[in-house]
Amino acid sequence: MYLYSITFYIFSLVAVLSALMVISARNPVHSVLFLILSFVNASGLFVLLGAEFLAMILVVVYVGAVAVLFLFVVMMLDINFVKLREGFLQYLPFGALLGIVLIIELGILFLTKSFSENSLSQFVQSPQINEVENTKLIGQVLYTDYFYLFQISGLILLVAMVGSITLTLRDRGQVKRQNISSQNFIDEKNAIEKKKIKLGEGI
Amino acid sequence: MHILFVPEVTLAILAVACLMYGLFSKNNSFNKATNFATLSLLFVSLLIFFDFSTNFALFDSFFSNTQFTKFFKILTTLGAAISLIISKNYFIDSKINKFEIPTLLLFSTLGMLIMISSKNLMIMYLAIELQSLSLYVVASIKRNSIESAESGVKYFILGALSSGILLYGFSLVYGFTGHTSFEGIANSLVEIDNLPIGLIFGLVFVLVGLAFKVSAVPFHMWTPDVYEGAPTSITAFFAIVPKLAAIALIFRFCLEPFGKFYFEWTQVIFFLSIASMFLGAIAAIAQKNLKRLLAYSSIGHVGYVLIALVSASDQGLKSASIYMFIYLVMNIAVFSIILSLKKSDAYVEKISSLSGLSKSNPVISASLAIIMLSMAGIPPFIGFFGKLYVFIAAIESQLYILAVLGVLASVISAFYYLRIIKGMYFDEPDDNQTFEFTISSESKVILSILMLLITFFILYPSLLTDVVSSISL
Amino acid sequence: MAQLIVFLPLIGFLFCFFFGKKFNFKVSQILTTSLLFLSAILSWILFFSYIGEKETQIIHIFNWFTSGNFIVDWSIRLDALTTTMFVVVCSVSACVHLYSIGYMSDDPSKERFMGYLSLFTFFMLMLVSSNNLLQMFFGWEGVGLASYLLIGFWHHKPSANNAAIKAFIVNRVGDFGYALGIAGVFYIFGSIEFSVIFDNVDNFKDHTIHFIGLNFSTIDLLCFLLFIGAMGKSAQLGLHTWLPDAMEGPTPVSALIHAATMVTAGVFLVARMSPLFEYALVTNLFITFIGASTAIFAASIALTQNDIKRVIAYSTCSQLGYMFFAAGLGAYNASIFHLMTHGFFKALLFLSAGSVIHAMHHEQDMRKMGGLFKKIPFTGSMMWIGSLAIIGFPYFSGYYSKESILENAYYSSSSMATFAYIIGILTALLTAFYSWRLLFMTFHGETRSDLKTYDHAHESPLVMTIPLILLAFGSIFAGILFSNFYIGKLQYSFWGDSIILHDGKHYYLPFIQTLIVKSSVAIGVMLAALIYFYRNHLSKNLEHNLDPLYSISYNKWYVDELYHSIFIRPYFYLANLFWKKGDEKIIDGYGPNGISKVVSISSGYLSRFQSGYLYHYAFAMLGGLVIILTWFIYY
Amino acid sequence: MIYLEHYLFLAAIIFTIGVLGIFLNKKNVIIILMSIELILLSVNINLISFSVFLNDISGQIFAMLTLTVAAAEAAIGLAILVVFYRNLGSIEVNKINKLKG
Amino acid sequence: MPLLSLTIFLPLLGALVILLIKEDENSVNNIKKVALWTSIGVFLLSLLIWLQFDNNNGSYQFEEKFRWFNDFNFSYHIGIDGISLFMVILSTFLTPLCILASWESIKKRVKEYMIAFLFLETVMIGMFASVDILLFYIFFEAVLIPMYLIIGIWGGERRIYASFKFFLYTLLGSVLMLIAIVVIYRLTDSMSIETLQGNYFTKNIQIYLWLAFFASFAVKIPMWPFHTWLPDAHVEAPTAGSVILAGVLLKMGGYGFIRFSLGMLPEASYYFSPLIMTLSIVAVVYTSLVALAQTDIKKLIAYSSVAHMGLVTIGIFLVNSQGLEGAMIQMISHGVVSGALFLCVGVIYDRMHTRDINFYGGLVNRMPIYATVFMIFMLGSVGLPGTSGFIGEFLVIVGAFQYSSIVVIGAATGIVLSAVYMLYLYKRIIFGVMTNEKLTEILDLDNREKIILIPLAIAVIFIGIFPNIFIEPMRLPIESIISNYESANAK
Repeated sequence: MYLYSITFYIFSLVAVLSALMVISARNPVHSVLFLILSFVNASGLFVLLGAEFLAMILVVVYVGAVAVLFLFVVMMLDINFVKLREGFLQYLPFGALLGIVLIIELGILFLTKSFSENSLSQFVQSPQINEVENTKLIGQVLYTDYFYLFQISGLILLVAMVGSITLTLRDRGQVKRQNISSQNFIDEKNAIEKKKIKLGEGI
Repeated sequence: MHILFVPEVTLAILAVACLMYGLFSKNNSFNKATNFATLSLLFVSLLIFFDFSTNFALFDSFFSNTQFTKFFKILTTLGAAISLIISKNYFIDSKINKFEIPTLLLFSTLGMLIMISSKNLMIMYLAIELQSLSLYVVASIKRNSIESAESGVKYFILGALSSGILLYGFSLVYGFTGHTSFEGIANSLVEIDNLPIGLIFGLVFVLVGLAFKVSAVPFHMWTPDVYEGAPTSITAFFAIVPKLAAIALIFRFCLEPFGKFYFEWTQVIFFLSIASMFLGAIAAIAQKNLKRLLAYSSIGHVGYVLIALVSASDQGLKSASIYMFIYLVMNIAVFSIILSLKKSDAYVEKISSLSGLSKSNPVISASLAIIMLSMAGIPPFIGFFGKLYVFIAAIESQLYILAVLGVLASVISAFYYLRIIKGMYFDEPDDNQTFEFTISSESKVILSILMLLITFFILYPSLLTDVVSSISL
Repeated sequence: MAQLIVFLPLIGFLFCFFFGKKFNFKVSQILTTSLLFLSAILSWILFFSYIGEKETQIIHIFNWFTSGNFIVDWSIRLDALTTTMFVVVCSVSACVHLYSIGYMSDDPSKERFMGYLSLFTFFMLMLVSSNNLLQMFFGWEGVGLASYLLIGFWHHKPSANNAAIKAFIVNRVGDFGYALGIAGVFYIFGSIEFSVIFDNVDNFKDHTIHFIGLNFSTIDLLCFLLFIGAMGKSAQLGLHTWLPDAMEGPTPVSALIHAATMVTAGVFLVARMSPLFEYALVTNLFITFIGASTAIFAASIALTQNDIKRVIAYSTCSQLGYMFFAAGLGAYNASIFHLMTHGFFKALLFLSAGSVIHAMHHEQDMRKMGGLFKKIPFTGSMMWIGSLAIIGFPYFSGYYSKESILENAYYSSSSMATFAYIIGILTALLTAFYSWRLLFMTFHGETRSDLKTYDHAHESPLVMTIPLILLAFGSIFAGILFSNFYIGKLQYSFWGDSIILHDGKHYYLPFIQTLIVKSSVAIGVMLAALIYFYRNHLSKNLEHNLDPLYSISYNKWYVDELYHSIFIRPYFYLANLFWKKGDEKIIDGYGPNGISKVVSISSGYLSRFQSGYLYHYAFAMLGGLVIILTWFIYY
Repeated sequence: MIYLEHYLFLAAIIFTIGVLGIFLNKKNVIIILMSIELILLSVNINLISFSVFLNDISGQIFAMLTLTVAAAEAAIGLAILVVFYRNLGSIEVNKINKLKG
Repeated sequence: MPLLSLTIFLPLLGALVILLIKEDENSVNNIKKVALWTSIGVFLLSLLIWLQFDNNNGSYQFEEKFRWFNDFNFSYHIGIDGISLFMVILSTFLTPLCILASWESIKKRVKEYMIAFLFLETVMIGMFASVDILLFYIFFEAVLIPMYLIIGIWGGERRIYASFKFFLYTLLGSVLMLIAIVVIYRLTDSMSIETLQGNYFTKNIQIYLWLAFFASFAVKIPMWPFHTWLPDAHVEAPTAGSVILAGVLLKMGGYGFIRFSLGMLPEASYYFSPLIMTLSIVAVVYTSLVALAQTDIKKLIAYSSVAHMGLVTIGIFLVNSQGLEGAMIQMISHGVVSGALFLCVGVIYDRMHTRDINFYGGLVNRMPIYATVFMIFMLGSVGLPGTSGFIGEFLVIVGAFQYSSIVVIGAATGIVLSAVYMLYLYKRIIFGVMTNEKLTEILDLDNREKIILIPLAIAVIFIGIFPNIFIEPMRLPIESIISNYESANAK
């Protein structure tokens, strides 16, 4: 049990600290890397909770796709990173105050006695490992009970795709594209045009 | 095959089809896609009207189908269709004629339809995201315009923040009740007398997220900027359609799972309502941009609808339905005018540039004046009846303070509506630039019908109230 | 017949109003004058029919309005009092009409003038013939209007306009009391009809009423309020300021106002309401006091005035004082009798003065006259007759009426009686003095006018002299002819129940008192003769030596100045204060404008709050979230 | 012992950090996007821990859907950012203030 | 035949006809003629109603009732009784005169102007004829629209300020009434003024409802200190606008007080009558003083309106037959007199384009007819016996004596003060020597102006001499209001 606790604390500490670094790092590239670190630790926590499938998904989707996307964009946009750090502290007092209040309130919610007294206290035990393994369980419901949700999330991805393409794809008017069929179907009569050019006038 | 006639399914298929149609049509793809999308929406609204989706077993745990959702879905699809019709010219004229726009709007509308009838937190979230992701894109669709891009950024970031908050609230609600479906949540609350603080927190987070969607104060701040920055045709869509879905959703979320604990959430909505009405009224006064003004006006209108929500009664539900219908009518009318009105080759956006409109285009300015009076809630126009119904609901639930504050805010808001009339009628035009009113014949028909509705609604109000009278959750 | 008397002048007025311009002015003049003469003749006939014992007669015309039990009729009440007034009003007015034809011969708008005169008469007749307080108020305000129109007849003269306004407004102040009085009478008696009131007076003898926080005897209060009205109309002390200024109107108007219409209305009111006033013990004292004070006050001013019309005007004021204190002492018959005689001789005096003025080309200052008797002997003798009448020279009309008033004062048991009596005698002395001062300054001695005017002075035409003769006849013989009916043996049968009469015995003054009265008059005359005829320089010396007294008298006790500084100036000051400070600064400033300012300021503030920065927006959202959460935690 | 509260509080902290990241940052929009990812992460932690403690699989499904949406959101967010960058040549947050008032 | 509906909607029909006429130089006259004849037709119709009116019937006559909303008990329910009869006739009487008065002075946008006026007429008549409270409210507020346009488009220099102030101020009052109306509906499930006459509510509720109604009517009538919109609106409005504003719109407040405050909320009316009395007396004294200081003729008359309306409110809340009937007559009279005074101002404004009192003087020399009619109206305003103004004023005083001595004194000061400012005004404009050279060419009334002013002058005198014709019809309804009030407060 101690091992469980220690693992939890290590994972969560790293996750929190790297999350802090995400928003305070000087270099966005570092931010992205810290984001990745944070996510990896979170997926560790998921494993601790017994949600292996999501842990894996998190790593694959986030670290593999999203974070890389971020990195890609950060690199692609030619930005003066040094300048980007200025002015962070200006709103810190206000922000920190608000953050602290929020934390305290959520703390009140989770850490007071009333919380453990309510209906949830029965579950506050060490995690149970199901008889059916996690991935299988998800697989059983995802395409049956939650089929429509799955479909809708597919639509969302479609929209995201269409949207990103619409926004970022640039038609370059000057680019000359090859049109093979028109090349093939060219009529020789039209291929050459004769013009009489008067002297001294040019075309 | 029945499933193909479930409106949402049909719309999803048609949306994909629209994408294909637009993609593979060589020229004039925007026109074709828009027409296609419009017809699709009209078709879907017919499907909704004839109740093809009832008793479809697989949907039972996710979708609810009641008169209320039916009413709002029809309004949404019709609103979307009409907003497409009235903005078509504008799109073409301002060279943002991409076929993706109608496609994305179709997807967005699909999201809204699902939102309206969702009865599960998960599908609710997905629907909201489907709806808003499409809208984020269309807000910034005018790629070469800083304003459009900025409005996209703002809309996106604040929207993402709000959906984060919403989601956090969902997770709390889920955690503290063990259910994601509205029924499950409601059932788990049957035995409880006091809402546990965790659920209150969850509720608050969710309400904040939803308040953002309906742009209630203080979660409204994106609205004016996005309305102003987005291309006017997109603004028209924003102002008209998503509000309907969001309002329907906030009603259903409050009244279905948490109907028993209305005492808790009405406190929040009460505050939001007052703040929205007054901010909408006061902040609008300083505006110079017509679209921005309409943004604040929509914030104010949301405040009134929220009064109906606070009343937490059947009458409230009916009043809100009526109010939203009227809101829809007035907004379509006003945007169909704004989208067709040009002054020296630029679309009119400044309030001050309306001066002298009444001389050159008396009919248009009279229409606009009537719409403005109607929005201000001055009888005999339709807007008055919206307010009347809301106040009836409020008084029934003995919300006297809210009603009084509501009417006071309406007086303040009358000021800026009047200012538009003043601009058109009282001010002498400052220059010799002429107005140009180019409107497609379809939009003209729509505008005429709406103007007749706005003006002569008083003669036969039962037209609407009869429809609404059967509404319940 | 009564209807004819009342409405003939109205017909005259309406004719002038609608058709005056269409026809030659002569049509208007002849029509109105003849109508008035018709009225006058009819009223004399009516009057004689009332000399015998005759019941009060009420002629109902139609219902004016009915509101709840507040019923007001148009009707004519005929009794001795009314017919007396008919006679006075119609006769004097007829004379004035006739006289005006001559006097106004140079004026461009003669028909308007004649119309107004007829209107004036009509209103006065309405007043005196009324059977209820409200119809009386109709006439009451009507004469106010007509006086306003006539005083301001020469509307190009600013002083005339001001005088007209002053007359109307001062009268309105009185009407304020009168209106309250009517409302009060209705409140108490449930009716404003005279017969109902008089029948019920007994029931309210000891009734008290709560008014502005104090308890009053009901009848005292009502009578007091009504008397305020009478004070305004009859120019009693305090509300007298309009009367001298009314001289701005053409002279026939002055004659009409002073002799027959308008100013007598107050006295008439008190007499008419005598059954009520009879029980108003405190108010009667007040009336006596005011009357007596006015008498001497006005006389004291008349001593030093140089405007011929002003002297006569103040003398009217003073004579009205007599009438009021007589009324206050309960001698309503004496009061009315004096009213009648005064009507004749005052009209005579004014018209004669008008004749003088006419002769002197509208010169009114007596210092620029003198020695006119040679040029206009007829007018001079008329003036003499009038003056003899006013000072109560034996067997002239004034003698009977004034004597009777003094007798009543002497024998009255009222606590004010002695005061009134002494004042009466003093006033008689002053009256004699200023009357003769006027005569001497105008007609005798050396002329002080420029010669050209003097040379051109001529006797008035016939239309102006005939009325003088008629009036002189009245001034001389009215006393002899009618004293028996009014104050003498026949008074009971004459008055009937139209006014309250005290024990009908006619006491005469003890011989010594008679002597005092007569000698005071004689002293007055002789003093005037001494100062203004035999020792002309004395007047200048006296002016100099008695300076404070003289100035007070000359400047009319500074009442106008006083009113100007305590009423008019503050009035304008307040008006501006309320407007600029009250309305614009406070009500608008904190009301609509203030609110709209607040709204627009907060609007600006809100739009600055909408800064465009994402982090502000996010901050606001989070702030909202946290606030709501905090609310629930602490709730 | 590690209870549910620990997980929830951890999620709360990450949520707060994410939220702070959005409005403390004045220069870089990308950081804001990442903050949003943090918020969604915190939600996922919440959902999964609830799911496990409630012994109910739907929470995990929810988390999965959230992940999907988060990915889509990131894509669109970055796309919009690119559009903005192309227009303004910068991604500074405090330059996003053309629209105000 | 639905005579009343016809009267209400005939002007709207006229407006529709005008709408179809295209405005150009030739058709302007046609537009004016259509408007004029429509309004004359309406006036004749209203006279017909008067003719058929049964004085011995205290309840509503010419009733028409149709269900309007299916879900609520609101109905299109109209009818008139003695109280509303003359308000309707006042509206129909003044409108043709207003249209005639605008014949020359309105040069731009004649079409819109006439439409606004006819619409205004419909709304005014409709408001006075409504029996359903919601219908009443709709008409009550709809009045703002044409009036706002009339002031704003055809008004003077500060027309925008004035029109906004007018609109928002009166809107502020009336929206509170909306809340009260809805509350009444929720409590009684009825919207008929007729059935709600009486004492339906507990005292507490009455007090709140009363305050809401008060907010609306006090602004409308207007009472001190809610009066400041009136001078501005009057000054800036075109002549005809001022006429309607003073002639009819102010009466809406008094009418509302009688119908709603007294009729439905007797206990609260009793409870609040000291407040009303205080404000009204202040209004009488204060605004009479302020009127004197004005340099703008219209503003002076506007302030005098406030003072006169103060008498009306005193009369209404005396709740005895003299007070109420006095108030009604005073309203009718004020409608005629102040309307006429504004028309008189319009006459010289049309000629000289200024309303500055100091500009004028000595007009009588050039304009004798004008001076005469002006004099009649001035005297009507002053309340001289024999004019219409007197009856109302005096009845109120008579009624007030039964109420309290302070009130009657306050009311009666109006007699003096009104004379002061009106005579002073008259003197400064009409009398004196014509010093201003610009005035020397000023013309007297032309025929059109005579046609406008002379009926009004006749009306002033006629009402003053034969007020019974006007009091008779309203006697029964007023008696029933009084008996209601007394029985409610007898407890």
